[in-house]
Amino acid sequence: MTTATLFGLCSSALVGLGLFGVIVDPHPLRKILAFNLLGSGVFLLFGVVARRGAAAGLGGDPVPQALVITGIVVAFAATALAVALVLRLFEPEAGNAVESEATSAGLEVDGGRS
Amino acid sequence: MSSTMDAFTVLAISCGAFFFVAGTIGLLRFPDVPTRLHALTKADNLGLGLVALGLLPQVAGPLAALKLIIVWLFALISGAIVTQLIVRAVR
Amino acid sequence: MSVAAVTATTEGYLLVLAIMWPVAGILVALVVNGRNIERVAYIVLPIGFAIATAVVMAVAQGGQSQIYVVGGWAPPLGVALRADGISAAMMMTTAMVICATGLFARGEFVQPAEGPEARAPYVFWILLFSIWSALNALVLGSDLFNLYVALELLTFAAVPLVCLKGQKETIEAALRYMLFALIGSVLYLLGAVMIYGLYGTLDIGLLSGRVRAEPATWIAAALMTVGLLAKTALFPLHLWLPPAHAGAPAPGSAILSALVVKGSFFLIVRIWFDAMPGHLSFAAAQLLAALGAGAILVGSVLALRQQRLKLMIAYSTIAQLGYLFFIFPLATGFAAGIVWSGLAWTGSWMQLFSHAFAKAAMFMAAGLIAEALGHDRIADLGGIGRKLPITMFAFALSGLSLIGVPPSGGFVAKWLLLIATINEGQWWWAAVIVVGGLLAGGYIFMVLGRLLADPLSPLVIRGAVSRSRELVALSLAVCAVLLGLVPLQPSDFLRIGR
Amino acid sequence: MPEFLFGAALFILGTIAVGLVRILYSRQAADCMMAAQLIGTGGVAILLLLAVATDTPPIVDVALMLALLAAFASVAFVGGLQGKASAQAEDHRK
Amino acid sequence: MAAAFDIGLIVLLVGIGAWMIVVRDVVVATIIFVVFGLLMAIAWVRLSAVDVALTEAAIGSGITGTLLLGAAARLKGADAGGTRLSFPITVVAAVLCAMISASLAAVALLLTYPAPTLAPMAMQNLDQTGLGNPVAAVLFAYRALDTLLEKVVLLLALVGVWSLAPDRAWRGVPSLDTTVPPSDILAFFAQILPPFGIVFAIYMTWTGASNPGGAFQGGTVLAVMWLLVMMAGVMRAPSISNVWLRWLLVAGPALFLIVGFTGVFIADGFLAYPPAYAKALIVAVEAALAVSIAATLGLLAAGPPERMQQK
Repeated sequence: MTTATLFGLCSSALVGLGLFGVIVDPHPLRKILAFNLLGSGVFLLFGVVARRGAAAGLGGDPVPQALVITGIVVAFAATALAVALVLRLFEPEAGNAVESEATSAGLEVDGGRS
Repeated sequence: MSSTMDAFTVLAISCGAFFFVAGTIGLLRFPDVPTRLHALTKADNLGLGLVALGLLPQVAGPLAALKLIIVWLFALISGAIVTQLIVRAVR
Repeated sequence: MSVAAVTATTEGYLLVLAIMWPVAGILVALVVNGRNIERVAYIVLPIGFAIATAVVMAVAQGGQSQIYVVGGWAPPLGVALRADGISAAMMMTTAMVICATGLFARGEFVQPAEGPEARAPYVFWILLFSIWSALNALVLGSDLFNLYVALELLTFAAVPLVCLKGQKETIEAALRYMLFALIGSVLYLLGAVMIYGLYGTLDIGLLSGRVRAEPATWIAAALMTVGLLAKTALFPLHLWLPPAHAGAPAPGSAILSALVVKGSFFLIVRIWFDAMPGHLSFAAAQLLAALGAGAILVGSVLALRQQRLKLMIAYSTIAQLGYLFFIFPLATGFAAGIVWSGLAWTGSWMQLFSHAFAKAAMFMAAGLIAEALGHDRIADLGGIGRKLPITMFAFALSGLSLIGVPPSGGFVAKWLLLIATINEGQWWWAAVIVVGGLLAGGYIFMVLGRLLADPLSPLVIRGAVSRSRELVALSLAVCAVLLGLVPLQPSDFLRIGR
Repeated sequence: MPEFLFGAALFILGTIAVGLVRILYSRQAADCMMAAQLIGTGGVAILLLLAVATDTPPIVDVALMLALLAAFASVAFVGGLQGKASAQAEDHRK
Repeated sequence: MAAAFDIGLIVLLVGIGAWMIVVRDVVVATIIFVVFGLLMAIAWVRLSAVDVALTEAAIGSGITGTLLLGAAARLKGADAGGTRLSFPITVVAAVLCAMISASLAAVALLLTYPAPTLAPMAMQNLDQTGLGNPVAAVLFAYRALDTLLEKVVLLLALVGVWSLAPDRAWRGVPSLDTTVPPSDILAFFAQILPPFGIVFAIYMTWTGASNPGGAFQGGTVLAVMWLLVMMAGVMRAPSISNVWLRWLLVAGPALFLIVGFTGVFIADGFLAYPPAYAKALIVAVEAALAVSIAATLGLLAAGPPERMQQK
């Protein structure tokens, strides 16, 4: 069993765990954590693919390695946006923070305003 | 690589590993936060320091050796700061 | 579309321009004072529209795909952009809906004449440019990872659009949408990396020649498809859509329902028809269509039960998206002797385009109604036709297209799909199409029936509705209808590049 | 020599695993942060060992990065815990 | 021995991952996540992907950990528990995830050698990019379009985070500097660490052309240093409508775009570089990107503006 195969199994386990956490965990921040775990599993598979493609004097195929770097940055951006949403959702005064002078067509989703 | 240098490396790294174990055990077994912090700083400063010291003869060139020392210094500084912050947080 | 050596075509530079022009708009919009952001839009929108038109002309005149090799690095090492018939048509639809939305939003997202820069207009215009760039990148991309970045760009632009108004409910809807979309794109990425591990390339053109029928390939393709289905809100992964689409401000809802959900659908088609042609099994195609049928029935029934106009329209989107999935069993050509069924192909794309126009028009109309009345309760819309005749005419026209009443685009789409079910010997889907049309008639007439009815209590118009915004909604609705009058020309165009 | 270095790395990995037990049983956030700090230092040591064992000098840069940023997470955490009260106090003043 | 180390690392990774999912306390889960990120960095080293290890150490463990720790601490009081799924649904989800895991594991075992690879092609063309690091060549030459679009994704995420600001706080500042009470220790730390951090960031960005490293990693270190001085109150968080700040955010992607279009006139096309100037152009783009990435990541972690700047 090679290093790549071992980490491939690790990646599959992480993906399963992460996915389970995202689906089942009720706490939104925990969902985000689980999403990061899921993402790590997927990125690890990139690493495995890269390691398997070791050639030309390189320890790994540089293309998937570069893709992971892009992926990690995108995953961070996603985490930041999701965390901002969660914090906004649960901040104490979230309920009355609506001041939509710019969105004059304020249309409520539930509950009549009229 | 001379065998004396190799022996030095083995010895220093073994000592370093010992301090990591000591720090971990201290963290687990000591009764309260200040004593645990004490154990933690031991591992931080001495464990990593000895590992870096042991690796010095194995790296090529003074620049690489300098980098090892810088790594240790960084760990030292952040360890000290974090310790202080934890002490204050507990208080 | 197997391509031996990928070389750029003469007008290929237009493709990169189509993606990068809105990006330049984003960058400029970020630095200019918020007050000037609409001026930026006045430059970005028309020129972007011109670029889209130029791409359509180039594809139509050349009669073949336009290709651009970015940086001169040909796949598999580099990334290529490719415009075939369907991407050009998607680009045109996108450009039309986005520009119309821009015109419509002018009245809603204006910077105040006095005082400092305001939040909503600043954010809205940047998101609009981003969605345009992302959609162009999605329809032009031919590299699975490049498409992943485009998908994420689309998600990150769509999510803030949902909660632009900042109420708690919309933030909740945005968070739920975000989680669905993130899981979707991660699963897609997982499939993509497997494909790379198997075949050493992510280029769709190269893949079509290399893909082998083996379990690992099917697992990869299944993961990508499931991920994209979550983003397309196909039943039973539709739960996020209604609150998200109904909660956004009207121009946002129009873009989300008309365009954004179609982006991931387009990618599913790319995977099964371009990257892995001939690898879709009959059973898998039936499963996709069955989910589509489920979406049509469940979405329509739920739409019938809604009390609020915007939610009803959002559920209708779920139902109308269901039709698109008939493309898999009907256009793949499973029937003996027919390799390629152009009829269902054309029908499905007609459904996509006509729904885009009709749904954008409908959400705009709903937005205008809510603006005028201060609410959107369907039960209290009695007599609205007398107060807002143009808006309601737009609503009616787009509704007819959704039901599939001739001569609308929706009619041609559903008619072509019906014929295809007979040709392909899959008559069971015909029943769903007919029932779906009847149910759509039900929920549309639930609103239209109140047009001229006497109101229970006198209608109070709270805010004046701008005539020009009504006309924008109407012109989109007219587009949806006119699409039905030119049924033959698009069918050839849509097959360019395959 | 690489064999010994890998062995030492594995050994320190083991102490990290044991250190995790502290997080498992701790009631106090401070304990968790101490354990995390110890694990961070252990990780740095492992990276240094791997850099020499596999003869890949750039790995030292990874260790440097970790040493530089490890303390930062602790700062954010401690700050976050303490700052909550003061931020709320400020909100009330408004 | 190396194999034993790998197995130990993998067992630890999976164990920590499982623990993170089941543990009750959010704060503890977040701390476990930080540890997980550290071990991931080691895993990347074991997979011969030092560039990725640097990114993971900087972003995965460093700045994501900070973001999540801050959020967990802030949410501690709030009742953020959603509705728990019923037991049958949980079981169905578990079975589904186990199936996905199993199929993935099957793929990992089924993959055969020789594995397809682009490594030789990437090395052959390396000369034309003037770079020594093939990963940088992929990011900034072969697949530069992805990198450029990804920068736009980052900016867009920032606009998304800002869009969550209350209308009254638009043009205001993120509330970072109020989350930490002024403390001499922290201020001291925030004064001695950044000089080292900045030097290291410059080194990272510069060395990225020929060794592992680059604009992402350098930019992230800068972002962390910036966050540190803001949190310690040494430097005030900027107003998001600050003109300079906005230029800083846009500078990197804008230069990338301009260089890209210049390629149409002086080289083979969009995002192509003439071989003679390739390295200089790429390093210039990377330097500008590092600054923009630092500003973007820092502001992403800082969150939406929450109040107006005090005069």
